[in-house]
Amino acid sequence: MADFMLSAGAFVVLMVALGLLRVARGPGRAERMMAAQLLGSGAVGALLLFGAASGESAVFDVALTLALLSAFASIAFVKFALRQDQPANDEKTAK
Amino acid sequence: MMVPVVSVVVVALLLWLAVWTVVARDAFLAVAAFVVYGLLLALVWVRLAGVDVALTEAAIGGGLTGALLLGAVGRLRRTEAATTSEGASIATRILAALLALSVTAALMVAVLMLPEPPPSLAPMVVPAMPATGVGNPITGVLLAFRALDTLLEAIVLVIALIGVWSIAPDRAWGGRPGLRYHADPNGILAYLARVLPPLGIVIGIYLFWAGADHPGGKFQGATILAAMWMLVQMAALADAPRTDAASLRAGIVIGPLVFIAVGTLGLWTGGTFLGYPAGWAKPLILTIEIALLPTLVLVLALLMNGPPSRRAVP
Amino acid sequence: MSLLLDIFSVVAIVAGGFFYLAGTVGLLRFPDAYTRLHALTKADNLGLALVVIGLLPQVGSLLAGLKLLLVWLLVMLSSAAVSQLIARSVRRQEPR
Amino acid sequence: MTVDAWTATDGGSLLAAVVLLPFVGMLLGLPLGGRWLRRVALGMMPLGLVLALAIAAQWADAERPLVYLLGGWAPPLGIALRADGAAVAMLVAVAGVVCAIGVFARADFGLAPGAAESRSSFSYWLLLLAVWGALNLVFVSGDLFTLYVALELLTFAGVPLVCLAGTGETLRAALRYMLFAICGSVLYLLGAVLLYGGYGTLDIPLLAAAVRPEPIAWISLGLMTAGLLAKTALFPLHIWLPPAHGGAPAAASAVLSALVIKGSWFLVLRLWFDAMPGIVTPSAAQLLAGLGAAAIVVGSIVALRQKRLKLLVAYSTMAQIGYLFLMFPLAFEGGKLVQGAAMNAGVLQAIAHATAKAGMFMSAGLVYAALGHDRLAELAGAARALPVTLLAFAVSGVALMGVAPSGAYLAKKMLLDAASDSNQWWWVVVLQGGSAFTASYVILVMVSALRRPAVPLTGVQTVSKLSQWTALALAMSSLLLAFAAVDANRTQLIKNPLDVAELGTTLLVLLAGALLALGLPHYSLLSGSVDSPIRRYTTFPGVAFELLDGWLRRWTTATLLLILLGALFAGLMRVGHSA
Amino acid sequence: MNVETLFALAACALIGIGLYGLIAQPHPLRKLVAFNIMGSGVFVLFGALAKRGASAGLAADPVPQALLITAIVVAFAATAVTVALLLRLIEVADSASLSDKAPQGHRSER
Repeated sequence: MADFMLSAGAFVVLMVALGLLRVARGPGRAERMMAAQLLGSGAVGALLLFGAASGESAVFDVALTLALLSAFASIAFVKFALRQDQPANDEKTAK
Repeated sequence: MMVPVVSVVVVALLLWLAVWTVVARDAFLAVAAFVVYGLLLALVWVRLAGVDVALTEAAIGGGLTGALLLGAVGRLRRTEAATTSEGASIATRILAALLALSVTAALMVAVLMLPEPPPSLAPMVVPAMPATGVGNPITGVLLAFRALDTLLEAIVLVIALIGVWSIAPDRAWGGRPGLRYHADPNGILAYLARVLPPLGIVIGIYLFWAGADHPGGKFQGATILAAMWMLVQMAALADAPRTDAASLRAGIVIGPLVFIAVGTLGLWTGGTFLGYPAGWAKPLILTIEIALLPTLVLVLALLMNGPPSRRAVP
Repeated sequence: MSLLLDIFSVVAIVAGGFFYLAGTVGLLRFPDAYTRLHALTKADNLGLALVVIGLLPQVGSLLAGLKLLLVWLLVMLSSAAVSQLIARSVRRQEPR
Repeated sequence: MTVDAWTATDGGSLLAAVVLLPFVGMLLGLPLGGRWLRRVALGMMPLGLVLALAIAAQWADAERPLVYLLGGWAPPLGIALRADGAAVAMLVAVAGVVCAIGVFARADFGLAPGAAESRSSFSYWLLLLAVWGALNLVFVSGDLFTLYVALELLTFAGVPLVCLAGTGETLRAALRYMLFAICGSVLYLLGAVLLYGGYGTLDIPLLAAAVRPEPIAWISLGLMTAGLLAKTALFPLHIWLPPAHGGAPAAASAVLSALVIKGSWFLVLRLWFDAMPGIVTPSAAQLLAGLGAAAIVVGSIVALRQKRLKLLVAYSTMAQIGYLFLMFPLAFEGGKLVQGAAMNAGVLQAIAHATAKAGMFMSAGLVYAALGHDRLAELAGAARALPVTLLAFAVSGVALMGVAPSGAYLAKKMLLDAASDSNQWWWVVVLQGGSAFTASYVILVMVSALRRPAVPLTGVQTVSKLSQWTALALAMSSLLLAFAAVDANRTQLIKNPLDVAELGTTLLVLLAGALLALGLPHYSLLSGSVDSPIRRYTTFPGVAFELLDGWLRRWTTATLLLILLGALFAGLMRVGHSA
Repeated sequence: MNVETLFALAACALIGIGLYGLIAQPHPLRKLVAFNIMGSGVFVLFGALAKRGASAGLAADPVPQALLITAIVVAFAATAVTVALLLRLIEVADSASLSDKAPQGHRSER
């Protein structure tokens, strides 16, 4: 069972890697912003599989942290990366 | 022992992202790749049996550093084209690549020549653990055997914060740091910033609490709490605090001060500085950790916020 | 009993893997940002959900099971919101 | 040695106290803020000096290094603090210099009663305390990782001092310093990591016992040395130093130049003499000192070409850093690096430089504050307007030149002895030449300041008397350092300065310095003119060195050289051991 | 070859990649990202060494792992200070160039 979960984890990582090709190719910024999301669901799934394979439930904590922080990174992407493109909204005013 | 295919895939991905980060066309692409790279590192640490490190890396390397760099990249568009013209010549690039390659080669030789059996302090840590009263060996190292390093680390963070504050414009001294964010109070971001933080706070405190006996601890917990605070700020649900607020400043220094006080207590009760009297190790370690938590949360978040930039309103 | 559970897990995880595959294929092949976003969020989340369901019988403790569910909840919550934010920002850029 | 190295000694807790005292001051000062902050900082200074003196007394009693095991955990698991002679000397000297700088900075970074807290005052006092604590930690720590943290502390505290003025120029200097310094730190950390992988410990005495001449040791030492040299700004890695030290406020420049660079320099000392004395080879030491010699030549000549006093002093710091590395090839006995007279001379040199250079930057800052500029060509009349300040500058210069009885003089004597004992005549040339170079820029400044102004100086601002006398006191302490440092078996080294041979040497040095000062600068000292047929030839080397300096201080050049130097050090050690 | 050797060798490559970026990339932010890559290479190397040191019933040597946590936090602090300096430089001088010849910008209002 552990071997199966490990290989399933490897498969998911591979899928993430392929997905990153799109992120690399772009063409727009939106594709790049998907990167953190892709990792959010992909790497988290892989981590869960690794954790279950090794029987170390602390790895689930890593998955939790990753899920939370990848959400945070995604929001930072949306918030900061587009700022100079759209001065109307989400823009700094006071200095 | 065969290398599992997982590790090979992870390594290949890691190296590809690193190259991409370094050679990417513009800074935004580089930073985007770096954020992914940081999140991926968490996988590496799990493969290396470093769950504690994985937690730290996922939280700091991927989350906080990524957001910090993204925030910077959004503000330097104009300067980017100007510096590209100062780029290194082809000859320099080739020279740099050759040097980097030779450094890599030399390091690889060193790695392959590492002694067998590998030196390790694990056999010394295990028998010493009962004296510390905690179950997680890494917490034991951080708060008993090498407590000085942890104390200094908290001080490093405070000094870094002083450094960041010190470059503020004079007129903004004492004011709030960073940008004032605007967002729709009923928008999705605000919704997320209301839903995620309660979960995040529970997870952060859980990690902090688990740290005594299981992987986790104050750094990981504090990073998550700091990230949640930043999220609330980004959604404009709360503003950054004033940097001249007495309570804020007290919170910044409480951790290291309590740490030093507990250390001195050890000296006073006949032991040595940072020594814990027999039987008191665990409660004292907990005291230190609890005191360090506000310091770490505040400093990590304030480091993200940057120098005071808005005039203090009297 | 344990064999049955194992079979259940394998089936769920394989199905999860399939959805990850579908998400990636969609991300690579779909024509514009909206459809790619659609492939990524929907398929990958389903993949994760199936993986979580598959793993539930395999973890020993209640706490670990709770953590699995929490991970799923978190990812769903954030990806739903973030994909919206991304889609909006794409739309805002478009008219120009 | 190994067992003995871990037995805790009496008075060891003083070591923990001397490290933590400045940090406690910083942590208390931060929430207090405002005027209280300065009071706390100034209050900590005499306390720290007393602590350092108490450690010195304990050390003298014990006649062996003081050792303290934190938490009672012995290395390799725990961390030990150690203070040997070099550490004790540095602790006392730094405490003294910090006290003086504190007195000096009272005027610049004070707050009027009732005034609101100001950014520069808040930052300055906290960062000064942080630098002090970090340095104390560097001196007494015996663990390579703790030393890494100490180095980072020093960098994070030093960089913001550079840009206290907040101008674009200083921010750029600070950013450059920061980026280059973190490159250095990461190389140092890499070396420490490799050493742990090879020997399973980060404790310096344990490492010294375990380390063997093999690739891991060579590579780590090469990387760590290069990283530390980047932080010390030894030629050709001085990319960040001149703009950083030249642009900061005087009280901050004094900290940066006199104190901050000594931290990474001291760490090179620790690595070479304590951690791996059997690994380093004479050829690697020759390279290190060769860089030092190059620093003296390039730094001094470019200093002579400067148009501003503070930049001149900054380049002279670059030259003086070179001096600190001259002792390495002179400390070999039987192919091994030995802690003896040469190392003591190096430490003495560092202390002499710390006191004199702090005094020099203070006087330069006072000149700037009084005249509103520090352009060398327009200094005429300054000596009359600010006699004490210019006297302080002159005394600092004389002390740095190595005229009896200054600390630099004694250090130079010891090094000359070692050089002639080991038949390395070329270092005699470098040592004497270095004095001449130092003499040249001191003469340049003094002659400029002593000239009668064409129009009488007006609008001279009054500067704090206390600050002026502090600068002079620091300079005097450097000049009289030999008396404090000399012990019974070296009294014969100090000769009467009016002795014929001594006087002859001094005059020769001054003459050579005067010639350099006449030939190289931008304008003629005699006529004040910028262009004359002869000057075209004499200034040529100056222009060439300026161009060289500019090229070396480009980012790509500096980083490439950083890596090359690391490789070179590792390679030389490899070659030395196979021969 | 085992997992830890694989990761140790990959770490050496990461250090080289970061080093190249640090030298060749002109923009300070790019240098900073490269520094972070190089730093993480050093961290992974240390982690691989820790894994090598697994013994006494522990899956890895805990001392390097504890040091790593400290080092990661210190690297974050370095990044934060550098970013702050860079943004302030852009604000004051309207340029991010590190060269001496770059425009000096107006004096900061005090």
